[in-house]
Amino acid sequence: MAKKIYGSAAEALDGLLFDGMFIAAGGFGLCGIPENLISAIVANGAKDLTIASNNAGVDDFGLGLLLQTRQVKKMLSSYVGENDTFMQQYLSGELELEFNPQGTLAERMRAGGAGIPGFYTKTGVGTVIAEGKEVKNFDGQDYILERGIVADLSIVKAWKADETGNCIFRKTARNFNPPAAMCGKTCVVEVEEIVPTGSLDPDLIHLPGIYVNRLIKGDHEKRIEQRTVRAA
Amino acid sequence: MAKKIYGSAAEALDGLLFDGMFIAAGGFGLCGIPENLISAIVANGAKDLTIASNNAGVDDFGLGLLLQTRQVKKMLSSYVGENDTFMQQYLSGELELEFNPQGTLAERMRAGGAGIPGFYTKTGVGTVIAEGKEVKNFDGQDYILERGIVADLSIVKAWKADETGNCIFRKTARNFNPPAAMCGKTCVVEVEEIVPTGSLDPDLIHLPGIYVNRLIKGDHEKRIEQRTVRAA
Amino acid sequence: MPWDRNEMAARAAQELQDGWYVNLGIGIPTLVSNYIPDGIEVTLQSENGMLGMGPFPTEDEIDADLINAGKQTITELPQTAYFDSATSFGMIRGGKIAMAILGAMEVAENGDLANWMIPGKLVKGMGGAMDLVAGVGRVVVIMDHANKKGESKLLKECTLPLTGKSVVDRIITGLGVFDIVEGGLKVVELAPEVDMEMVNSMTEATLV
Amino acid sequence: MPWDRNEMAARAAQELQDGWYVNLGIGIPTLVSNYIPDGIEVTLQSENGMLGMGPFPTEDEIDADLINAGKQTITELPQTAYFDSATSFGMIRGGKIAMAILGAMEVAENGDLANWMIPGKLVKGMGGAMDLVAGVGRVVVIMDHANKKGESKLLKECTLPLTGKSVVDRIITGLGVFDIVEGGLKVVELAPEVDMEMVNSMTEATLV
Repeated sequence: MAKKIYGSAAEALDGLLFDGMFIAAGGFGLCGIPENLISAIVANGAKDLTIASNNAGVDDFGLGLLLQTRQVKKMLSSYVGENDTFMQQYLSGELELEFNPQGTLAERMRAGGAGIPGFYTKTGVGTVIAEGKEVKNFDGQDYILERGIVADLSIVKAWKADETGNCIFRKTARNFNPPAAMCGKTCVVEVEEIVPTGSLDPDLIHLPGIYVNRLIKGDHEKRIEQRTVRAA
Repeated sequence: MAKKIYGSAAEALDGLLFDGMFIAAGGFGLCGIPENLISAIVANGAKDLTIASNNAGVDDFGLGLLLQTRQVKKMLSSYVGENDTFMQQYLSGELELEFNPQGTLAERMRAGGAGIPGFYTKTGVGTVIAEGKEVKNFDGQDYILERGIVADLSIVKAWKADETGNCIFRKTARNFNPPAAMCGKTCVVEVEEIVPTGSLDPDLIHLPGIYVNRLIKGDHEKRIEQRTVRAA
Repeated sequence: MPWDRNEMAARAAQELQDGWYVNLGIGIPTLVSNYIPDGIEVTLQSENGMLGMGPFPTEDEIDADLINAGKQTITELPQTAYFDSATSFGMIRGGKIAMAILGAMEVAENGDLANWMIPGKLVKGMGGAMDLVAGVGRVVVIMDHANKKGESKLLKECTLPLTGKSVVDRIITGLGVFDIVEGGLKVVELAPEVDMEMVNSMTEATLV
Repeated sequence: MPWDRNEMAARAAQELQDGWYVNLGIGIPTLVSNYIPDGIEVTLQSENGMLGMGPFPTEDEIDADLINAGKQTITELPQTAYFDSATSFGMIRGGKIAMAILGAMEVAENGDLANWMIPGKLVKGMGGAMDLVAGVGRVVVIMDHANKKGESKLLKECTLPLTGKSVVDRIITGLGVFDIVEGGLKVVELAPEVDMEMVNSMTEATLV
């Protein structure tokens, strides 16, 4: 069978990157982000990227690295409050930003991956988010039309995968990763461990291998953004 | 905490059934159907029911039991080929039938449960399914508008649940059960085993307890429709 | 004497009902979990993909894969379930969350809410707030009655970009509890030693 | 000599490419899995919620919770993954399935397909067929060239209610292999001892 496992992030992205492309990335804050694939895109240098990701990382980690190198033309995000580089580039007009409510962004990815080009939602009705969007009334209530997202490439972080690409995630590191994976024409996944096919319970696969085109084992720093503790 | 566990299917449905109501049912063929809840609806006698379910059971099992008692006014289904009672009532005009493509039916349930009143799909464009539905062109291709389903009641079969209603399913008995559960204003689930809260892995919950209002342990015949075997 | 932050949170906790699934925003709303009444069990949703959010971890328990929507490290509970972001906002938009308790910059007397953006200043984004106010069963706002300049945050009309239109059900401020009703705000309860004269003088919104 | 059912299935198996995810319909398409060429591995989807469909079970292996879309008992494989029906049709509509191989009652020269309903006779329903033909990457039909009355099933226009409009890419009948192209059907390959005269006489659709 055609092998999905690649030796490195650079190899896994070989032939997939081009200037002006549209990338969907998993992760929430710095939790469950595809660290290795982001670094490989930095190294590759592809530019004018449009990236759909809930957040834009922090200045020196996550997608922030691609902002530092000015490889990003536009972000689709719900919250970018943790990133000063982002703010500077946005306020100076270097970087475009399309705010998407968090649930709308997740659903747009899921819809695009599921062959749904548009769906109606209450979220954002009567706000700036509704501007320029079709409004339709269902059963007496207004909804706005949001579009499904189909990305050229999805970059995703999972916990474990088998050799056929069946993936499982761990705790809240799942977040946007499955919808991001679904909406890519091609999807590359980095995991902490690749296990032999047959060792994952088939009832407990979070992302079936059909969504995974290429797979690498990565090394993950897993930086923590807000270390909050209670007394032991 | 408000208890979700009830002693019997009849108790779990107490106060929830009324004539003319809309019920969404999980199951595919006879696999993963809420046998105990169906029997309790038969015993209750509520009539003029509209039921969204992929299939209509067989003559003497599953939803076929509710057809025998003439409690059903209308079915939303994708395939009813296994049920002669159904055919007789349909051809005689006693029973209404709205055919939904299987994926459209599943997505309508999922959408209704997710606050999405309408979505666009390629499925059925140019066929009888598209009649009377809005057509919209996205990126050069036609799609039809399908509506989210919100049911008065969902009846669902899971494999195991904990005391807070977190559910897991087994193999292909999962099928329509999660989307059916999501689209009900109230959802009642029958399981083969109720396990103590904390004994299911939180990463591996198929249906979070928030979707489950009432829960019973049932007895399940699990009849097989097409017993196909190979030589050992 | 007007309520302080903790007293506001304690009052908001009285809004909770046994068995509810609830989403608490960042800031004062987070404090609500410290005041949940005896006999009431609620399950906290974190919109990044979790039901059954537990307390902050001890140093030993910290796990980079387990954070809340404010990106803080947290813990899980026996009833915890994890899911992806599309599923999470499916349950939010679908009305499965009984109540959200949120902070706000402004609330208008018709229930309009503004809490995500100040034009010309730094723009962080709405995160999940627009989905929450559009989708959950009941929206309760906890906020100071006035801003730092002493101006009422309960307005006839919001001046800031909206998070949602006609979405707030109840407001809890240091002065009391106010419901959005036909024609304006109705006083439900006043904090100790707060009288209507004080409320009238500090409120721009119509009181009915 | 025209191909028989098994030869048609064997010919259809030549359409498969290594690593593909494929959906096989009920009837002759199911036989395709017996003829998958050496060196080609495909993963079979069953639209009721499974990737990695295995063979029929032995008597000991029968499990009521494990059936295919034809409601037959089946088995799982090491790479199997289960999911719900909404997810299953998400991957179908989303174009993740490379190919569907389906039976048909009629195919028109523009790729219209009819395989779910005969008005006035028993009506069983389309099941997942409309979603499959609308969503998968490539649709291959296997069917007899003519119906029981000897009438061509490859038509200028379908007479039965459609399953999908302009959805078929290739047709495999007992007589050969036909592609839907601009203006009609193109003969790709003929079965042994079948000539164009025979095809012409048995085909209503325009051959180009």
